[in-house]
Amino acid sequence: MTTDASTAAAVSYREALTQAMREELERDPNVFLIGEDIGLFEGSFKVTRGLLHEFGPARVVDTPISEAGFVGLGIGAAMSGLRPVIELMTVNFSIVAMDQIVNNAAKVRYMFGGQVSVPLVIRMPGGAGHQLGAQHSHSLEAWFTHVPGLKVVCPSTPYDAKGLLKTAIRDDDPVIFLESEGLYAKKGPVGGPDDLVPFGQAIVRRSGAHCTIVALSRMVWIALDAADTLAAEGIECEVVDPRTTRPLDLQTIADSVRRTNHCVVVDEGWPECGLAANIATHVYEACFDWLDAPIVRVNAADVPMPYARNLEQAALPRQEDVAAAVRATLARGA
Amino acid sequence: MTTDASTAAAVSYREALTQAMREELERDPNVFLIGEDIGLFEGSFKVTRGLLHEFGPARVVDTPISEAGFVGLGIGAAMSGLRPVIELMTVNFSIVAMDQIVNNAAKVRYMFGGQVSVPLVIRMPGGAGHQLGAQHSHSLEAWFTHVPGLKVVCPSTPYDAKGLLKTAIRDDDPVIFLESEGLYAKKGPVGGPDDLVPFGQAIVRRSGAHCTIVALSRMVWIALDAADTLAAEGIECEVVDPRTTRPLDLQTIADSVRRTNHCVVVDEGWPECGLAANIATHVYEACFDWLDAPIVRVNAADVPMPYARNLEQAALPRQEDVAAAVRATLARGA
Amino acid sequence: MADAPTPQDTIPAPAADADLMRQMFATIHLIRTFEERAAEEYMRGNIGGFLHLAIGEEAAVVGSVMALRPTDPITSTYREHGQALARGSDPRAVMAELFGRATGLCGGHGGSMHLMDRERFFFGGYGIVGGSVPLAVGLGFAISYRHEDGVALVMFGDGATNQGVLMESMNMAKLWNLPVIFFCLNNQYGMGTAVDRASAETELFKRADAFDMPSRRVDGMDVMAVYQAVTDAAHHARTEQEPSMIEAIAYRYRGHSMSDPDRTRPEEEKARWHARDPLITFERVLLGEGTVTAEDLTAIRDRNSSTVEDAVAFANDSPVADDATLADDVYAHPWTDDPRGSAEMPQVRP
Amino acid sequence: MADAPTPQDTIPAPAADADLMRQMFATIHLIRTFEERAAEEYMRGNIGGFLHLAIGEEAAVVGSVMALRPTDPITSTYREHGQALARGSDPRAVMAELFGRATGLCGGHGGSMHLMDRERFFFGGYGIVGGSVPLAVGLGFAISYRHEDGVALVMFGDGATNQGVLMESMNMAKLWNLPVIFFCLNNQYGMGTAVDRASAETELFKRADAFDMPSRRVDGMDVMAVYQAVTDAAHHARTEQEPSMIEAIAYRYRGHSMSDPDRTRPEEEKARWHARDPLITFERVLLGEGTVTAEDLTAIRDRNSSTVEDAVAFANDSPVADDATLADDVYAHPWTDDPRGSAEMPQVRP
Ligand SMILES: Cc1ncc(C[n+]2csc(CCOP(=O)(O)OP(=O)(O)O)c2C)c(N)n1
Ligand SMILES: Cc1ncc(C[n+]2csc(CCOP(=O)(O)OP(=O)(O)O)c2C)c(N)n1
Ligand SMILES: [Mg+2]
Ligand SMILES: [Mg+2]
Repeated sequence: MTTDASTAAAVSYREALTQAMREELERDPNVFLIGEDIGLFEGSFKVTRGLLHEFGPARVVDTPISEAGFVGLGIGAAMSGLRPVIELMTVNFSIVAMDQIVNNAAKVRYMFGGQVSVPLVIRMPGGAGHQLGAQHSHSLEAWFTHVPGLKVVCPSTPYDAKGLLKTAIRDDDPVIFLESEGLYAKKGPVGGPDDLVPFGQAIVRRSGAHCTIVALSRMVWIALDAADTLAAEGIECEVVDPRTTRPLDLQTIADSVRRTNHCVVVDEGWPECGLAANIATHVYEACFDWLDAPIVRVNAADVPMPYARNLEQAALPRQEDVAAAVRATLARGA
Repeated sequence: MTTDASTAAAVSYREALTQAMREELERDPNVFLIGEDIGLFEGSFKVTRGLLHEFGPARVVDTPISEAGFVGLGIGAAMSGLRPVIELMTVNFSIVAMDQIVNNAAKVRYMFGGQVSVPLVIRMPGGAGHQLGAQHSHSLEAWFTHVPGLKVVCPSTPYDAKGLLKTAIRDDDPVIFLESEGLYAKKGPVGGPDDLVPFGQAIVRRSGAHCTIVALSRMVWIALDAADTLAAEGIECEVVDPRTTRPLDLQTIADSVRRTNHCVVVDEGWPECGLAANIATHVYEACFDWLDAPIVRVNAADVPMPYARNLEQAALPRQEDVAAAVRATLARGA
Repeated sequence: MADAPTPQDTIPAPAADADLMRQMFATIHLIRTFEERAAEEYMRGNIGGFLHLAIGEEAAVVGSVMALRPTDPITSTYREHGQALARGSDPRAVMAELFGRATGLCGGHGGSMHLMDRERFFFGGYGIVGGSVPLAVGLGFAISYRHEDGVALVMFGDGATNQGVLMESMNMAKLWNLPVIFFCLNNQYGMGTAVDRASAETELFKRADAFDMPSRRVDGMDVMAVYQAVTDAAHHARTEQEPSMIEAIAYRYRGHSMSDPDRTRPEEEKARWHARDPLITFERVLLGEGTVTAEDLTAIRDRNSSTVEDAVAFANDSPVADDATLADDVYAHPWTDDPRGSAEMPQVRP
Repeated sequence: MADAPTPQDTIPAPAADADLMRQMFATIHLIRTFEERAAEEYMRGNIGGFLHLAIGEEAAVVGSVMALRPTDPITSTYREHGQALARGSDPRAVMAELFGRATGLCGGHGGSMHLMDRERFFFGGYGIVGGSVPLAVGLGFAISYRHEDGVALVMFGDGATNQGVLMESMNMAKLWNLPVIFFCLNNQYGMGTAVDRASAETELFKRADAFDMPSRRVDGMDVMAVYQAVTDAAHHARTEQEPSMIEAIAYRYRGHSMSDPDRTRPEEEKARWHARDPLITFERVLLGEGTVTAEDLTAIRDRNSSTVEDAVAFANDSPVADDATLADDVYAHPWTDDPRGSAEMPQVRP
């Protein structure tokens, strides 16, 4: 699944993240972790397991349920040169801290004329699929990507989870690091302590000549499943994973679309003003002459997420939706 | 500027809003206004001038600087059947109340299976152009439009300001009502007490055969200026004002683009995952076969808004940017 | 760690109303039975998402809800099965909601965290910590706006006291003298974080001092003490138009939710609180006072068991919502009714 | 409306250090002169956006800033010219920033509301009420993380005390014993709203009670009283690692910003506070004590006048930032350096 060298053993996406944090904590005394229940409780999703024990309470800080407060604290600490890695228990709780993220983290460097940087990472799992209902199922990629001053990262594999998190921690800008709850158990190879994955470089997860599928995070796996299904029908899809949405590696996506002349974008978020609409717009602009049919977007339904399993499944992009989208765009083809 | 019947005297966009609130306060005892400095101080932009005096402190409620708190209060009041009209002093301060807007106002109806409605209006001026700097110059149309459960309204004329605000107050769903600071002084005719402007109906502000310009709120006027300039060059633009972004009247936009075969979208917000990208995507999907060239988006620069006048002007969509965009898309034409 | 209040801290039980006391006992037992059964169904995979149980906290739930009038609005958190049941919601509809069925209180849209029973003035359970607090202040505002004499009660946890919006809400309620009771169910932990690791002031009722609002602490394991405190607060709100805060100290026996293995809380501490279980202590009081007989208790237990079994059977047999209803209820006025919005456009240029 | 504290409420002035007192007077006067001049330039259209003047509040500004070490970090609000000047920022660079020039403190990106002088540990003025408070707690956190002995001071208004994030920040600061001073400059109004119309508890220093944090009120028109209070708080923070809150009562003479006609505050009230103007009362003290002579004062006034005139001239003569720099400084690591991101793509199919 990755093109890079990797260590022998397959580790989970969760453990890949833990490794990245452990290595960066060891490497740089300015790095510290802060968030709700990340220490004693080892994280709501256990991504920080063992780290309090290894690094002590000065560097693995449990907080009150005060997201706006401790995100702001992290920004202030970053402005004075520390490198906080904040865990928001889930992306849903970033909304109460949104002012700090948008008005402080993203802007202080610019509005103060470059006098300070904000070397901050805000990690948060998101996405839906576990029947967590309307308030606990957000995919806010589009909101964060909208905001200049932020960088936005959405890893889909253990290798990228580790390599991108390490890049994020060493980066001098505020990075929104969106993990997928549905991928924590996913296993794969990971890189060593110095295998960083750069921002703004998409990766082709599968090659194919008929249709480009752009997908991020958990949607990559759904796209790959759909590609398998379609391959059996003789349709070869190229699956491109941008890995970061800000910066967006449009070049790799456009290179692919200019070969396949068809494109589907899969995005777990809502459709209006969503990430898929954004990527589609860029592709239309870059590949207008090459596209043989409209791009088909596969999004979550335009509703708050329902709890009931059948309704939630109906609301989320499924591999059959992706396959149908590919068939639809090819039906219009050439 | 409007196709509807209207009263004789031209009134300002500001006064049109005041009229709408006065009439609805008179009409329905469940309507009340709440916000910072809207009573004694008569509003930061004086949109509520006179209303405390006329309706008293029970119905025109001054609040502490607690946006999350009083937006939540409004939602609760709406759930029990009142019709709060909340003023957020500017859209910038909606960010501290975002969780209440997105997780409560937009969702309670759905997540509780339709047992309650949220007949709530949140009015807020936004946009840039007055050198208010990075934290006070947001255009968050894209964020709000992203969220199912909200309705999003962006009036560009006094007539629409009044008619849409009245519709919003009588609507049983939460309405995000985005006023433009730059339009408060703009004058024009307005409708009477029962002249409502429906949601989801775009209006053609100027007809033309060569290129469709889609623009909202203050951008409508910039588009019209650009259209004047272009008319002198023999280029006739059709300016379509969707008036609401959720619901979006795609039909009227598409009808126009299918005639002009060219489209420019003007949006005061940021480009990535922005409103222009969203409208463009819809137009590409609906008009793929009709478009002779890529749609050109005119957005604010992808930066936090700078303070200095020259930089701010450079960052915002100007009429010359719109004219250039039209020329660019026509250059690709047919 | 807060200790349970000593007896002197609690006020004497109100003049015993035997019927009411029996009903309170029965409701505590119903909630316990319901939630233990829900846990089983969760393990079986019939309930999805998060399941937060209030087992151990039932006295605080029942004492507070039952001290109110049935039309006094209530809001709560994701840990709210008990509030719905204490308010009289049909256990069938509650269980069906947990099962995600069309017959559930919210038609399967809500689930365990988002129960609502509007008819019974139970204004819902919410998932964002602190997020429902201003809604309750809005319900209180509406009461006051309409010159009614209701009282809104909002239930939240110890952890929620560190959310800014809660403090904003308390300030507004006192500033405008709204009839609101801020009921903090302090079960001493927010997930794995003990109060003294989250709150600089561990006497959480003192949060109210910042807003000049009366407040008190009460033994949340003692249903009559809670009942009395909420009765007083509601009376105060109705007659004096002043909000107040109550901090009820209780303990949750289980992990934060069904997915929490609950490994960090000391066993000795758990044992100490189990010993104060309301089913044990309140039973002792009731039997001692002769308010109930052993047979009464057996009858209550049997009735509750069959109620809960019936609810599970009902939920199990209920249909799921039709996928076609996915987009229902997003809006009260959806725009598919709109003549323009629903027009079908041809996709291919003729 | 809060009255100014009576003399008994204030502590005696510290052993007078004549140089320091002269410097404080000079700084108060500099800020006054600077801001009155800025108001003129605003009227002339040389300054845009919002211009919030702290005229009347200079004693609180100067007393607090000068009680700290030059390396103690400070954050403030949009009403922060005085903080920058008291910290020693070059009046030229401050005025040039107001003019939106490339030579401004922030190169014209910030303007009046967003001054920063990182070199002088002035960590900036912010526009979202309450929004800078947690940043200061983060600065305090960093001091404590590095085992340094600095103290972070955050200045905010009376209105800001009703923002949730401020209360969250106070809790964390006390919970973790961070060296932070919460300095509330209570000028008795948030825009047009008097404290008693916004805050249920008008003694704002009592907000700290909710977090078991020491706090006190001080006469914000008395520069020495403020100086003493902040000196004490800073000493306490450095030696005891405990944050504290200070509420300084002062008054702004002008409207909220230059665009506020200021019609709602009673004239009598304004007159009462003008009578306590620090330039009058502090001058009286200094002359009375013989700390300064009338000639000294004249020299100070003259020096400040020419400093401010020079700053205006400098700002006027400075170039604006090149439009080509619009996108500079958004990122420390912009991705135009990135090999893939900057590739130019042909737009027309060959
Ligand atoms: C704003 C927000 N932050 C974090 C969470 C995740 N979370 C859910 S419950 C909980 C603990 C809440 O503790 P408390 O308020 O004491 O209530 P309890 O669960 O003990 O009943 C947390 C942190 C959330 N739901 N909302
Ligand atoms: C969150 C937020 N809400 C509203 C505003 C608009 N606003 C700017 S200053 C102000 C009043 C603040 O009053 P106070 O904190 O007392 O400070 P002062 O202006 O008196 O110095 C308001 C409401 C804002 N900037 N931020
Ligand atoms: Mg708790
Ligand atoms: Mg003030």
